[in-house]
Amino acid sequence: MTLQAVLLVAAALFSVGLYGALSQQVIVMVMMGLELMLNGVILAVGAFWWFLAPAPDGQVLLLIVIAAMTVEMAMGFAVATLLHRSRGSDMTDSATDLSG
Amino acid sequence: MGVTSMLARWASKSVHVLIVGVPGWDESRMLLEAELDRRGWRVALSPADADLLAVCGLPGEVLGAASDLLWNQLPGPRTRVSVTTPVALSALLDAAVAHLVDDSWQREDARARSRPVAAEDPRPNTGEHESMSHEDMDHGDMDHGGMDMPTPGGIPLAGGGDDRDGLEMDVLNVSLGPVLPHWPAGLVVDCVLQGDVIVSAGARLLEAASAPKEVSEKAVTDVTRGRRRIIRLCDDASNLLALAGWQTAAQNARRLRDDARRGADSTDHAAALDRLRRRAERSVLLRWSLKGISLGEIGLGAGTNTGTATPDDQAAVDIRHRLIGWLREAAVLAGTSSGRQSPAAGDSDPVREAQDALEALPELLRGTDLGTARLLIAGLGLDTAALAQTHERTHD
Amino acid sequence: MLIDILFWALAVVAVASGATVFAVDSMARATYALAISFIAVGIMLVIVGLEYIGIITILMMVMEMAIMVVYMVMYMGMNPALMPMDMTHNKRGSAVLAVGTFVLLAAGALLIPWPARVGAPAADLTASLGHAIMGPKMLAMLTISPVLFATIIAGLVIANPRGRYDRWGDDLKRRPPTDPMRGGLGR
Amino acid sequence: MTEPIVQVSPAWAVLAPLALLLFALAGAGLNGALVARSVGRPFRSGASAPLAQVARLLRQRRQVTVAADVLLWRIGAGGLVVVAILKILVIPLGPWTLADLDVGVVWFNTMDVMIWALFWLIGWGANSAHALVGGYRFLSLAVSYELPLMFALITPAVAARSLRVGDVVAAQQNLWFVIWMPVAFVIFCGSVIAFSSWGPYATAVGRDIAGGFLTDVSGVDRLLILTGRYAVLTAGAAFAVPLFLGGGGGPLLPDWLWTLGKTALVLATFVAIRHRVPTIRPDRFAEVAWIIVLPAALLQVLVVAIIVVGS
Repeated sequence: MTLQAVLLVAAALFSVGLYGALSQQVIVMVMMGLELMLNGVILAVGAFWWFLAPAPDGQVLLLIVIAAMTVEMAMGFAVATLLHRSRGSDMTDSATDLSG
Repeated sequence: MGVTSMLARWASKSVHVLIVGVPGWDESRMLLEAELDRRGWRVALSPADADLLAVCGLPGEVLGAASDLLWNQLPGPRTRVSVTTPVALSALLDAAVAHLVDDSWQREDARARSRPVAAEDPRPNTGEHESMSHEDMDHGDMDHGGMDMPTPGGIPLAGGGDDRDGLEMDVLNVSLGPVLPHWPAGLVVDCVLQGDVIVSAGARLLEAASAPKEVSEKAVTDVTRGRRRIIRLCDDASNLLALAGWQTAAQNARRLRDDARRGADSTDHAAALDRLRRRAERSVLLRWSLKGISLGEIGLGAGTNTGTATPDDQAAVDIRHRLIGWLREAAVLAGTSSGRQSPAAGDSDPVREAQDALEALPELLRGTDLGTARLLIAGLGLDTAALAQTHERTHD
Repeated sequence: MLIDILFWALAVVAVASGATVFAVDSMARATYALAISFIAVGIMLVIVGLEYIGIITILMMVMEMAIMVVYMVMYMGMNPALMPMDMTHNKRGSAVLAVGTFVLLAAGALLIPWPARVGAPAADLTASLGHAIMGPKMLAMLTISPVLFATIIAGLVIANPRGRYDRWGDDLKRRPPTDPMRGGLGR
Repeated sequence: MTEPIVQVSPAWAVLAPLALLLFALAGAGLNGALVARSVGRPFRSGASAPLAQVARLLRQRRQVTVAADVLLWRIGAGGLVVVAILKILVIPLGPWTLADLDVGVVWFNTMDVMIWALFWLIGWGANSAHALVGGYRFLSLAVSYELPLMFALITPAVAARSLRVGDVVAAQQNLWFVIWMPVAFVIFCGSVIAFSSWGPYATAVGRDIAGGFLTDVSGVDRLLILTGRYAVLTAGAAFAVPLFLGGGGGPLLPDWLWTLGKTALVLATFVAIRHRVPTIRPDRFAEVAWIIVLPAALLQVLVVAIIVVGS
């Protein structure tokens, strides 16, 4: 188990998540993609921490990533609910009129 | 061989019984329940948990078909009995046990239905055993969101509809009954559900093939009308307590019911009923969990006849107060010597009352969740026997 | 050696179940596939010595997926649990981008000459994390907590259609408030 | 006479599930006896009821419903026992423990979150209305009990200044935590009953929805789920001992016997509660949990933290 190996796995997770986040139409599925990307990030940060600089600070960074995930989820659910309520749909495409 | 027969012997010590109640045959059901308690057998909550299907009474065509469908859902080893007379009930159950432990027969039975149960069912339902009455699956205003919809596995896809929070949610058509624990015999409530919230409901009654012989006068000669009223009240109270999740109290009410059927000493009996009522009155948790569950105006019509119901109208329709009212009335009846019939039962028309309740049911259930709905139905104390009589009248 | 086998097994599980998320039709399976991916990553973190973070990741994510699945079932509209159907757009472009990202990241991971390890892990990592949070890194945590609190409030505001005027009446004097469901405190 | 906790060889791990299942069986026996008494049958006949039930379910064929998600269903059914076993890994039996993790308390918490998933999966897998309602009812209850439970678990850890279960036991040498953190203890016990879907919190398997997520399970699956519920309840009872009841501490008897005795006592209390009180409806409990129980748990942590810092 080397740093490179762990980073490869993390990159794979990140890419799969990216594919999901880009290709899915339903907002909850997009959130799943984002979660998977963050999953890769967590793994990568953990690997950097262990193989490069195992100081306590790195762990704090991980905690922050996890906190960011919960915020993302909570807001995602809230927005999904709002979209579903106002349009009876939660397709990301149908929310494009929100832009510009 | 030794191991399997030992397993079978052990297994037969506690048989789980699914009871199919038939309107008008409550007496048979109570008889069976008392016998089950005596043997230490258990009442199954669903067909998947049952070894023995006991049909209490002679079901009509639709109810008969429903119980056949249930029979298919018993996992096996399985056996079925029909309880119609109090005579030889014990022997009947003994024979059922013998049948259950008969490995060769059970193996034969299993082979005969080696195909999955679902495949035998010509019109697969949405998977729940409650919706056994397929005949009426697509009647009236309930459609499955268009007939052109694809139906994977024979299951129509759910349609949508706004829920009470203004979110569009899938709706599901589910029939509650006719066989559920603590459920009025023969009643079917066809519900449209969003989650566990009932959007709309329709109630109907599946009939018996015939009423029990001579049940009106002779077969129960030693059971006076007052006593029959006590039995009914205890039965209703027991069901309501069980649905409120208070098993010890429910069991207590059921034993008092069986005591009344056996003709226990009335003063002791009245005291015991009174103790149960006080216990129900004192329970803070029961008060809290039943609070605000009320029969509304429907309850007023039916509820004013509960004899000693509290004068306060608001309180009379609250199901907790109804429960306490039932127990109080039962205690009063038991106290005033069992010979006399209750004044309430005398001047009210149970048939009319039950009919009103059945008609009011859909409105009552709209917007409630399943748990509350069950409590409300139990709180109505629906007398399906009386309803069955009206059906007979109209048929004549 | 044993650690290596365990790591690669977990890596395969994590990536495979991650890919499963977007391959299966069932919403329940997709969500719990993601949960498994998180569990695998959590165990990998435990392997690299991050016991607390690893287990917390598993805890948080299983809980989150248990809730997620409710939303999935609620909001997917059609019912892909029973009906295979395509709810995607721009699959090709997404795939190209994802592969490109992977190649880039993988190249970076393999080609960058990573520096040697600096310092050694503390004897009790959990305790050291606690000291860090309560000491030098306190500011970070102090920032996170109002953010989380703001999230709760914002989430409720966005998702809840009913304000206090709906509940308590126009002059806020209605007692008890009208709610679609009764609460447990007699209000 | 508490001795320092030592980690024993993993070979002993075989015994742990065995002990857990024995306790679960004893709990089921007690429950059977109580049920028997309530229908007026002899106590003894009820105590053997679990054995009859095991035999019955072993004989029974498993039934599969239409379009069931069998994979997820089986995972849910089998997972409960596994989770219970993983839970007891960190519980010291007197001076011995199988895995004295740095983060034992969090470990226990993680395992009980697994139960969220498992119960929901059982409800989902059957593809039937009542079962699914049961699964959702459990989730809505879980959202209410989980946060108070987390703080109740953290309270002893704060007092012991460690998440290691061994340290928590050691910190109770002089005074059991139950005495000066009673609120946390009560919340913990309530949550254990809730996550086992037991007693007043058993709405997910309620009679009003024909057995909830148990509606459609039969045969071995049902056996596994019922065993799992008892096992999870037992594991919860066992965890109360090192956390609040001084672990193996006690006069005269050896430590391990004290642990077992205390576990049995807590478990018996849990079982006895079962049918004695009406159901606590999850929809109503939510408000109580968030407005009363959670602040109470937070206050308890605060009080304990102040005492610990002050001393």
